[in-house]
Amino acid sequence: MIMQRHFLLNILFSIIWVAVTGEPTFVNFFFGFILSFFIMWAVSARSKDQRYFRLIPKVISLVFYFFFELIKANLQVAFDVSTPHYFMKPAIVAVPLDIKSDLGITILANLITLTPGTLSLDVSDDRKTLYVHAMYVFDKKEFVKHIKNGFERRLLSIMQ
Amino acid sequence: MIDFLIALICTIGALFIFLASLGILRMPDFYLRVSVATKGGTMGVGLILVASALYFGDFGITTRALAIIFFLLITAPVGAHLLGRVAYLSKVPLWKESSGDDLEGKYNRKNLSLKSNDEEE
Amino acid sequence: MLTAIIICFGLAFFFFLFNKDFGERILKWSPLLPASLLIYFLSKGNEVRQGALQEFTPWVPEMGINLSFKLDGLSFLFTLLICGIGTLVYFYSVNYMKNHPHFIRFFSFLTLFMGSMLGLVLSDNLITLFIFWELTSISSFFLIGFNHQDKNARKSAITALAITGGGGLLLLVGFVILGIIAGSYELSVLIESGDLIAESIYLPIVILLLFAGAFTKSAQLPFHFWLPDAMRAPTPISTYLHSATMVKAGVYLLARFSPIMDGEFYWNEILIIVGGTTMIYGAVNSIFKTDLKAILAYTTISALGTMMLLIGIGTPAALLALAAFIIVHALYKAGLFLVTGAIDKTEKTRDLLALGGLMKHRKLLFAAGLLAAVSGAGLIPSLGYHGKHLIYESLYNEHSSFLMVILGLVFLANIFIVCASFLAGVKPFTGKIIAEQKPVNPLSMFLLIPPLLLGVGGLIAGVFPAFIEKNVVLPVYQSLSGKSIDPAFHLLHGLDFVSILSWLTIIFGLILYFFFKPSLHYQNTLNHLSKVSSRNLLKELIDLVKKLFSTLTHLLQNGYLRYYTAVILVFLIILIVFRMYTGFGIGFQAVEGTSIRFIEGVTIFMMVVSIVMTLYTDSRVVSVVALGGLGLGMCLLYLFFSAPDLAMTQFAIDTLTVVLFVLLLRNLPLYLNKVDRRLNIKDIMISGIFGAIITLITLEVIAVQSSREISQFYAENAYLLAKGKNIVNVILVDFRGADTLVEIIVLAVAGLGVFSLIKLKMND
Amino acid sequence: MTDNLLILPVIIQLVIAVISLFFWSRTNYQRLSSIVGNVIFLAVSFILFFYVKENGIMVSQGGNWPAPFGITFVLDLFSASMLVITGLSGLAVSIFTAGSMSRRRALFVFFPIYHFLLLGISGSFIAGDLFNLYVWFELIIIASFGLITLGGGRRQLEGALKYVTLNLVASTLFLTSIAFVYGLTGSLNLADLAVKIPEVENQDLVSIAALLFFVGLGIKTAVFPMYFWLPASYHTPMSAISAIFGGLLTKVGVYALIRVFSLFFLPDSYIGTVISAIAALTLIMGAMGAFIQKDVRKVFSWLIVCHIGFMIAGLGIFSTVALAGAVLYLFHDIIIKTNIFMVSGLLYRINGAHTFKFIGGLYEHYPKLSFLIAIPLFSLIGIPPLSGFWPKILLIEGGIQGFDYFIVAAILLGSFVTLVTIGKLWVTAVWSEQKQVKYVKHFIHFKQLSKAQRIAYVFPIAFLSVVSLFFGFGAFWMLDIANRIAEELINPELYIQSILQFQ
Amino acid sequence: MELNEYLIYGILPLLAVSLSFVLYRLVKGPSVPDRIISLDLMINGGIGIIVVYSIINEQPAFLDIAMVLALIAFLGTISFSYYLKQKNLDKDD
Amino acid sequence: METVLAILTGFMYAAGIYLILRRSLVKLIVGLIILGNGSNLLIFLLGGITRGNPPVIGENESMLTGIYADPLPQALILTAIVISFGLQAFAMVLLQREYVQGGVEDFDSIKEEEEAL
Amino acid sequence: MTTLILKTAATYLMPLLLLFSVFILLRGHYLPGGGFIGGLIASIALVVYGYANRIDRIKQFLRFHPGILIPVGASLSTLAAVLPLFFNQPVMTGLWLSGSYPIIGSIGTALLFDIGVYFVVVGATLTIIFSIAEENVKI
Ligand code: NA
Ligand code: NA
Repeated sequence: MIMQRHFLLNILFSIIWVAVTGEPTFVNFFFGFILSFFIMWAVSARSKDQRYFRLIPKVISLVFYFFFELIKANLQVAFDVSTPHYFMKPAIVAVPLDIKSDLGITILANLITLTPGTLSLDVSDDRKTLYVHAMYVFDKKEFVKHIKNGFERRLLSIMQ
Repeated sequence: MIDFLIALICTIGALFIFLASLGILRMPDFYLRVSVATKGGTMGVGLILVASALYFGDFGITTRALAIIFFLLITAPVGAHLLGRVAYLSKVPLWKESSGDDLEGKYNRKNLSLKSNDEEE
Repeated sequence: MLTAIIICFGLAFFFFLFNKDFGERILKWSPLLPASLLIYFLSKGNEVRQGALQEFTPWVPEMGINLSFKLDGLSFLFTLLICGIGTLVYFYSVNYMKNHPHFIRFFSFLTLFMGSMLGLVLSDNLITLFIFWELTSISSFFLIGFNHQDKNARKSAITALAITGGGGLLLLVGFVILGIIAGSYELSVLIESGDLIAESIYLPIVILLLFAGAFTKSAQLPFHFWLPDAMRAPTPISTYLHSATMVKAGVYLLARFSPIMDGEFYWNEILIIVGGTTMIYGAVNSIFKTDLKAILAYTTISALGTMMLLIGIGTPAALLALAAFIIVHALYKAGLFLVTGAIDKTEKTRDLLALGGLMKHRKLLFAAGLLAAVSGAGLIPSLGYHGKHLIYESLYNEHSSFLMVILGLVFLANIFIVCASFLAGVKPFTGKIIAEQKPVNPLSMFLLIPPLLLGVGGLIAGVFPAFIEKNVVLPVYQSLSGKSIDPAFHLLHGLDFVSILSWLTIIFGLILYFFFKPSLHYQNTLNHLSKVSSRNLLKELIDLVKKLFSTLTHLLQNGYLRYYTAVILVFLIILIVFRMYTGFGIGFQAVEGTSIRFIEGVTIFMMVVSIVMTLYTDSRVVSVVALGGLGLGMCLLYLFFSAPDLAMTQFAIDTLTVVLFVLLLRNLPLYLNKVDRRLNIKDIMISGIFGAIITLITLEVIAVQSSREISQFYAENAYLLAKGKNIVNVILVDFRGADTLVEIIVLAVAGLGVFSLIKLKMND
Repeated sequence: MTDNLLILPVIIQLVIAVISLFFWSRTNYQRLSSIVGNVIFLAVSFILFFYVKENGIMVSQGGNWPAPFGITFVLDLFSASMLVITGLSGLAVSIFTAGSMSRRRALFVFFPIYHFLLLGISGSFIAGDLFNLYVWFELIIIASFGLITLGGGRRQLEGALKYVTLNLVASTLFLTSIAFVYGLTGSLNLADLAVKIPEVENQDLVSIAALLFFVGLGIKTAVFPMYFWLPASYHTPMSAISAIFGGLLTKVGVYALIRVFSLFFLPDSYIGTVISAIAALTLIMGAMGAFIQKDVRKVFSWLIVCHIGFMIAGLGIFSTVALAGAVLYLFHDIIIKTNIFMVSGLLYRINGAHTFKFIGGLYEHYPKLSFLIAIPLFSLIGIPPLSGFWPKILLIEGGIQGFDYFIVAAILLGSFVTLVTIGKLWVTAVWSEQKQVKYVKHFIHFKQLSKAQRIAYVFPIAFLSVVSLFFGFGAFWMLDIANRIAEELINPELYIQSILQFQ
Repeated sequence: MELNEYLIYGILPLLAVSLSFVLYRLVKGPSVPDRIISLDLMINGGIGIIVVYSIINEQPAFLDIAMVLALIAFLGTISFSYYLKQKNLDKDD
Repeated sequence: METVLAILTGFMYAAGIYLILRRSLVKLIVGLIILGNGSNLLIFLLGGITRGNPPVIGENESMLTGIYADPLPQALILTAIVISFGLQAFAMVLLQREYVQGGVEDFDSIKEEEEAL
Repeated sequence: MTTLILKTAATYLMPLLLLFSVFILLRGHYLPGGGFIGGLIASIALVVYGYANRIDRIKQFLRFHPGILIPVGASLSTLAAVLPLFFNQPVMTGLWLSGSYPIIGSIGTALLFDIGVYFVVVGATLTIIFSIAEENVKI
């Protein structure tokens, strides 16, 4: 609850910022958000619940990781698509899941799908396995590990 | 200057779309095409949206552009997932050079329930 | 006069409301109605002799339709018949129909009929006359089918309705044309504008149409056969409608018009030929029948033919003869019918072969029959004698060889009529009592008095003819020609040619009667002969028409939906192409307009490809996917050309349609690609031509500079007056908001319709 | 009274429909609101009618925008009378349905759709705008789709399919025509079009648009050779629905054709010939079809087609007399066709069948009813002086004056076949003896109905019979109106002026 | 305006070419999911075009069209996959 | 451009009609949809086509001046689109019922039962 | 076809889209949009949500039958259309409150009308789609 309250406060402050500055642009809102985030972080050092302030960097980290993966994979795929020869080795891989929540699984699956070259096909009914179709599966274990250490770990740390 | 930026982002976006369409044209099986098309398309459109947000530089418009991007980011993979799943159910074949299929035999075709990997028959 | 008619109609309706017991009690007094009318009209006799009596009430003045009535000599004659015979028939029916389940209804119809008939002969307006004319047909329909349980009665009723009704329609056209020519439907006006009519180019057609009406109604060949069929009706009806009054409507009509039409366009020739043929045909047929009513029916046909013949001759003498003959015929034929009815009622049969020797028990009835037969045969001193004499005279005195031939024919016909009259009126009473005859039922006075009165009346009138001549016959002539004429009736004529002829008629007729033995054999032979009769021809014709109609109808209405669509489109194409062909040369007009951009080209290409896909694919899903492509193309086109709202809505709706389609697809049949090549080429032709037409017209229309007044108004006022900046939306919710309101209702109704279509299945 | 109130009939229908939608599952409320609503509708229409008759055309500019810019609503004598006639017919069907429709069917949106249909119909009469007319027509057809399929068994659906498909094609053609008209003139207002269309240089294009319009509406009106859907479908739904269809649907098409072709698509010699020929062929084909049928409702359906010919004939002849005839026939036909389909429903309730083979005995067991239904049946034939007779005289007169002898001949044929067919029907349905029919499951015989239900069956028939008796015997009155309408149609200057006065 | 011209003569043709590639796949198939995904991508491309047009015409409102397209394309995809799944079930019955 | 669009319109009419004339229930719907699009395009085209000037009044203006697309045909089409959507939806469901309930495979299996009598 | 992924995604998308639809509705008078397209978006949102949650059982996730929105919307629109009659104006005449508001612009009968349109569209579209879905979509 406290986490949510922090988040709402943060948004409220940003809105107030926009109102005060009288410049309703998105950049300004974003600036207000960052500003109030740091202010809140600074003034709530004694608060018991620090999760919110840890969460934001994690989210940012995930976003950056996602974009990194995205660009990397994109280049790979782009290369493969635009050259006559195929370098790929596609397969459907079962990825065991540690993440349990619906939202978590959905986000994970979507992130995987959004990254070029991989496609989440389905989640098993007991939510223990995510089936992923991937373009470059030279080593199945390596691939599973990559996903688990990449997206899932970051997501898990946010979702807990 | 901003015009240049806009042009640049647009170009990258358009290229993404172009690549996606090239992929969909060239890839040898359905799953690969989905793999390529979904993100390429989404990325491309997302970038062009960003460019337009930059161009108009208006709060409301930027919000809307972001909302659309957000929406695309959610829907595109979900759509891909649905289609991929259904394609698999419809026995759309994998590329002949695919290296493995963990899904094989996991679907119960009567009620479409899906077993996890470690469950045995 | 209007009052009299209204009283009849009112009473007809009033009777209808009675319940059975009350009705039977009160209807005993019903003969008072025609009787009082008779007295009323008789009281006008003097005035009629002086000139006509007129009444006028406007009804639909815009159309020149008025309730105008005129009582002149001709109508006076008929009113007397209607009311006089009517009184007797009412009287007779009170007993005759007593135990009939629809006793009350009978009187209701009878009264309705009497009113209509009175209206018919009194009307001085063509349309009013026509109305009554049709009403007589209708009431006759109800009366013929009165015994509705009898299948044949039903059949006869519809035959009569079809023939008289059909003739009536043609007559109506004739009347309308007359009205147009003369500028009025008033008969008096018409008669006065005889020259105008005579000069009109429409005259021949009018004459033919009048004939159509009159011949069908008056049972002239070849429309005669409904009349014998109509004998299914109860006997009083046969008496009243089919001998005394209704069938003479045609005669009345033509007599009415004879002053104008006489001498015009084969009027006389056609009447003489048709009338003469009918006369002979009816006469010959009559003696070969064994059913008493059938005999009478055919003699009636013959008599009607004679009347037509007389109108055709058209001389003063002939008209005089006509007037006399109408009376004669009415009296004796009614008498014979009523006698027949009485026999039928008591002996339960009308079969000539099963009857004989009734004289023993039915002296008075025999007297009535004999008197009627005598009058029918034209024996001196009956009224019939005068009638016949006048007819012969009118033919003979013209000294034309053509008419002499006709005279011969009349002579011949009359021989048969003499025989037939005796067969009907005398034969059942003479000879031996036939063995299998059932015990004789008592005969009510109600059944006896009317025929007896008629017979006696005929006799008295024959002995003292001058009264009738002066009061009834001469006014008829006067009303038709406008001139008066000297009396011509004489009880004893000198021994001139005509008298000899009269006597010969009777002698030959009686010889025929005594030597001719009616038998089924003759009747059957005749039936064989009449295989080619007009009745059978008509039946064949109807069958043929039915077949033809059926073929034609099913040829077009063949049940194939796509064929329907094709017919409609081909029809449209023909209409347009013909218009283009006659109107302007087909020019391919390249419009100078906007250039085309690459992306637009690709979009259009995409649309074309999508459409082609829907045409060629075998898979339903694929065609639906292709529709998605088409929708996208439309959306982009709208976007390119400044219609963002459209782009949005179009795409949303198109895709939504696709979504619905997909939802339904599982329960829709597969695509069928059974292509009949020939059919396919035909369809390609149709659709291709239609598409080409659309393109061509579109190009032509684009080239037309049209007014931008309205869009300018919107551009200027959308914000200032309607407070909106998106003009399309302003149009939707303000300028043309009513459209939108209806549009959403359409959508709502579609929703409701789908809902009920799916949820409500009433297969049980 | 302000002219703006001319919209009231439309609003009333809309309100009834919405109310019955709110009472989704309370069918008794729906029945009540339907009947009461239609009584109000009729009353208001009468008031408007007399007002228009006294004071001339009423015009209301929708949204208060001057004439060609907004949507104009007009009530002239023609449309006002159509409203009244619609009210009469509609009320009768309301009562009839209230008695004859099972709760289950009524539950599924019959009444709302029915009133939406009446809404569409009355809307078409007051529309002063071509596209608005189109929109009303679409409302009519979608509502009629809903009704014709209501509770559909197999045959009903099959009939409906043809009805739906051809009507959709018709709508497209209608729309195409509107597109061309707009392209040529830049306007949609009927009065404005009457001014602008003659100014178009290329009149050939105008007449092609007119042809498209004619065929588009011709399909809806069911003229030759576009009537196919009608005999294929009208005999399939329940009688109450057939009644309103037979009475009003095709007639709205006739109304629109008369309105448009007398206002701006003035028939040139080519189109005039086309219309006349179509009228004659419609009469002939309809007559043929009716002649060979052996089912009450099929006979009636074909007679609808046949009798459409009368009205189109009036348009084809295009003279005051003929138009008056057409208008008069239109009035008569709406009432009569509604009535005879209700009669067919009554016959069904008594016989459990529709085919000639299985009906009979009415005369024997229900003599009073027999004579009641004689009124509509004989009016249909045009037995003088019942209502069908008068327009026929006018049409024949017009036909002869206009030298359209072919039409006159066709009118005769049509009348004759009607006579024979109805005579045949009378003989079989009324006179012949009762047949033994195996009733369908759950069939409720007339005798088993409650008294109120029986009244609901008979009263509307009697009501409309009285109306047609009035048409017949009050011909002088009706004719006065028809003549005035025809005059206004031939000389639309006043109509145009009243609408465009703000310019 | 240079940006406009670049968009019109540079970006739009590129998108057009992409569109035609996808169109090829739409026509070619071979499987139904292939066509569906092609349609999906075509709509994506369409969204791109719309956004570019919003810049060219200076009409930010066009973005809403883009939104509608995206929204509906998603619904379309869901429906199609629904259909295919149902068909599969039917086949296995 | 106008010429091309006119040809496209004609083609859409042709294709729509061709499909309607087929035996298949499904093709009928497809045909109707194409036909509907065709007539919309026709209205659009006949109103005159304009690039890049939607009929929306600018933010600080109170009136539309200069070149702008004719808004009226657009409004008409919008109405027509919605209406045809309703009609088509209904027609589709009808066809489906026809198939499910009546077992009608194609149009040629639906004939009036005239002959049966 | 309630896959986990779709269901979760739909849960978050639906409110977003409904908001969006209201936004489109309100500002239609100024920019492209309006009651019609707004209503469509809303119904699409609900349909998507329906798909994710067993579309054949709408009653479980909607509190009322969507069909009832039809008369509600129709009443609003009719009211907007008829209101001017009470002021002796023709139907559909725009009546405006004074003042101007963000997004919406002026408030008047036109807006009321558009809201009615919105509801009718939602009601009708959902009635169509859900009726079909209930019948044709199993599982
Ligand atoms: Na033009
Ligand atoms: Na123009």
